[in-house]
Amino acid sequence: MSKSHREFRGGLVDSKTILEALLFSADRPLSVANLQSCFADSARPEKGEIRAALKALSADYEDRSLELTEVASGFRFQVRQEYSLWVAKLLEDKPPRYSRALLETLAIIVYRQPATRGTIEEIRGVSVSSTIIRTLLDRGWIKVVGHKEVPGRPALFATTRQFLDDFNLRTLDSLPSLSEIQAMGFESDSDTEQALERVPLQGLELAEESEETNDNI
Amino acid sequence: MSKSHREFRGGLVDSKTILEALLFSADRPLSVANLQSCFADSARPEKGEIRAALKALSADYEDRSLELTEVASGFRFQVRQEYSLWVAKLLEDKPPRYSRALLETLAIIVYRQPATRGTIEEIRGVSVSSTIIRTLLDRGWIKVVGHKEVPGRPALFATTRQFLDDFNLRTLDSLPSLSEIQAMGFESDSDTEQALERVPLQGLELAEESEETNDNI
Amino acid sequence: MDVIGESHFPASVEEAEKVVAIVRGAAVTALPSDLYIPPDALKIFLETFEGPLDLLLYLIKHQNLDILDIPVASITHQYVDYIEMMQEIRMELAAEYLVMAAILAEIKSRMLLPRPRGTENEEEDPRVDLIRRLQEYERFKTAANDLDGLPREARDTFSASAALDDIEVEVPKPMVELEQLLLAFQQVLERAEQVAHHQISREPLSVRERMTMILDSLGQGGEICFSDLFVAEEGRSGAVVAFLAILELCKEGLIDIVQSAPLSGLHVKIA
Repeated sequence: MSKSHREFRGGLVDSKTILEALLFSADRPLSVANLQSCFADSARPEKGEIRAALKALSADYEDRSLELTEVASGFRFQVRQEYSLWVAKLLEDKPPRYSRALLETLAIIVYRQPATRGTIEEIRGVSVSSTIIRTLLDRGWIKVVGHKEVPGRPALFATTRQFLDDFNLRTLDSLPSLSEIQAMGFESDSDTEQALERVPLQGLELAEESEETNDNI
Repeated sequence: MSKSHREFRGGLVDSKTILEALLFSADRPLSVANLQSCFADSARPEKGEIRAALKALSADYEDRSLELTEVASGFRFQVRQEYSLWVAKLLEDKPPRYSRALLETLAIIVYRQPATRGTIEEIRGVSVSSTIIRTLLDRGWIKVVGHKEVPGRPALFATTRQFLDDFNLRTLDSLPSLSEIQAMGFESDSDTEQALERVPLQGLELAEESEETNDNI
Repeated sequence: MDVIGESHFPASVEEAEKVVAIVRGAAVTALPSDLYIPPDALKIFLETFEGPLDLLLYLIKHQNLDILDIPVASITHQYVDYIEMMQEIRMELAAEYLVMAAILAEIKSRMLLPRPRGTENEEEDPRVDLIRRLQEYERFKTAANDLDGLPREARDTFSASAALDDIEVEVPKPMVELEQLLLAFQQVLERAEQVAHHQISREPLSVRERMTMILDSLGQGGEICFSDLFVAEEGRSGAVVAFLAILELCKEGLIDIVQSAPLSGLHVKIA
């Protein structure tokens, strides 16, 4: 490592700042192995060294608007959630808001993977629209991992690493586990009720309006 | 500005950190006016305040691998020259791959040119992202050859000579016709499909690492 | 019956809490014992549901029923009422809703039948399967909400990057094999055929290519002499291709063919 210690102005080129430069130059998360491979053979730090440097780097950003996070495919710097309000104003395309149908389909694939269309249809009780599957494939959140050996050889869908990355997850295990089967009682069903607010219905409760505006910014 | 002072962990959301968040999330340099426009009307800092905050921000990065620079169209963070050795390795690493959505979009433009976004969307059944069109334009494979005289005057896309060159074609006519393609009966083999489907939208193909352990940092 | 405009809706949260619903402009402050939905509102009502399971869950929850003890008769009545109303207002009725109505009716009829003695343990309560499905669906409904609540990249968090201008690197551009492109297109075609509301016509590519060339040259000059669009060296087939391309462009409204005076030369220009 000593070879790579060079000075600039007040600063020092060391493994920590090299990792910083790498993480900010990449347009994807970088794994420890990715980071190692950017060093010359003769000066390649051990995994442990990389991890220690990442830890120190992470601490440097404690008070800043950025944070070093680890997702499925590696490490990346990202803007903290607290700042999304301002950053959203920069965006040309507003982030898409996904329909309940799409989110339910995704949830079934997440928790039941590998899942066929049949599985999804059985649970949701309605046929799956091709557009939803297409959007999920396009988004890179799901992929075909094989075909079920039954008539028609339906595709088996599973989630991708991209899905984990986009949802800021390291592994599928870090997802909240599927809720226990509950005796279904009285909890309010805010989604449906919000949608129904505008419907002039006799006998339909109006959802209590929360002052929270929707999070689609 | 007082409205936007909120705390997170040890940090404080103030104009300096907001500017930091904006500069790091933008993919282009931002002018003082750009930066101002990201604040709500009621909390918009004066130009002078923005400049002062930028100066403070710049000082914060004195010892880091990044520097705040001003170019013609505004301010941006860039990786210091001293780190080019390592960053170059990173970028040489792996040629990126295109998403399936991109390939399908290109294929439709090839066979249906001149084609509008509407044509592509109708055939694919999902909306076309601006990123895909921009990537194809940047790559020099498609160009705008005119505008359709319907409301909105949508751009008409067609393939370029560069496209023919890159695909080793003399003319478009040397591509198989639609009916030939349909008769080809490519094995919808899951390997290819998978390869196409798991490609991150605009990112690089992720390195497949087997023995990555995931220590929390 | 008028569909009530938004302006009739309560202006404030406090007001909203008192008012249960608005029907025909009048605020209803007490909850009717049954759930009756005026036909005008039915369409909007149903569009907010993801299918029969979702609707059934809503009906059950709305009446604060214990799902484990569904009063099949009343739920069936209510459900079937909606189906009938949908038919009356000629709403496109999804098959799934009808299937659910049939399931409910079957359960109801089985519950009405007297059970022979001694078989009670062997024969399941006919509601069990439906309850299982509803519970399973509800879990995923919750999971979908939870997923949407996770901080999402490019919505709640944004990846941070810095420019690399001073660093000179040849970033390799992604390569695409022709076969990949053809495969992608074949899959598009397969899907398009399944959906089948658009016909992808089978014109030879040479015509499409020529269309692009013509638009290209018009883009520079604005107007071109009709005869210049034909190249003698290409022979008869070339002329046919050029002619078809011109006709196709005309048909798609992309170019105009104009003649400034009788018997004068034809000109082609961008429409």
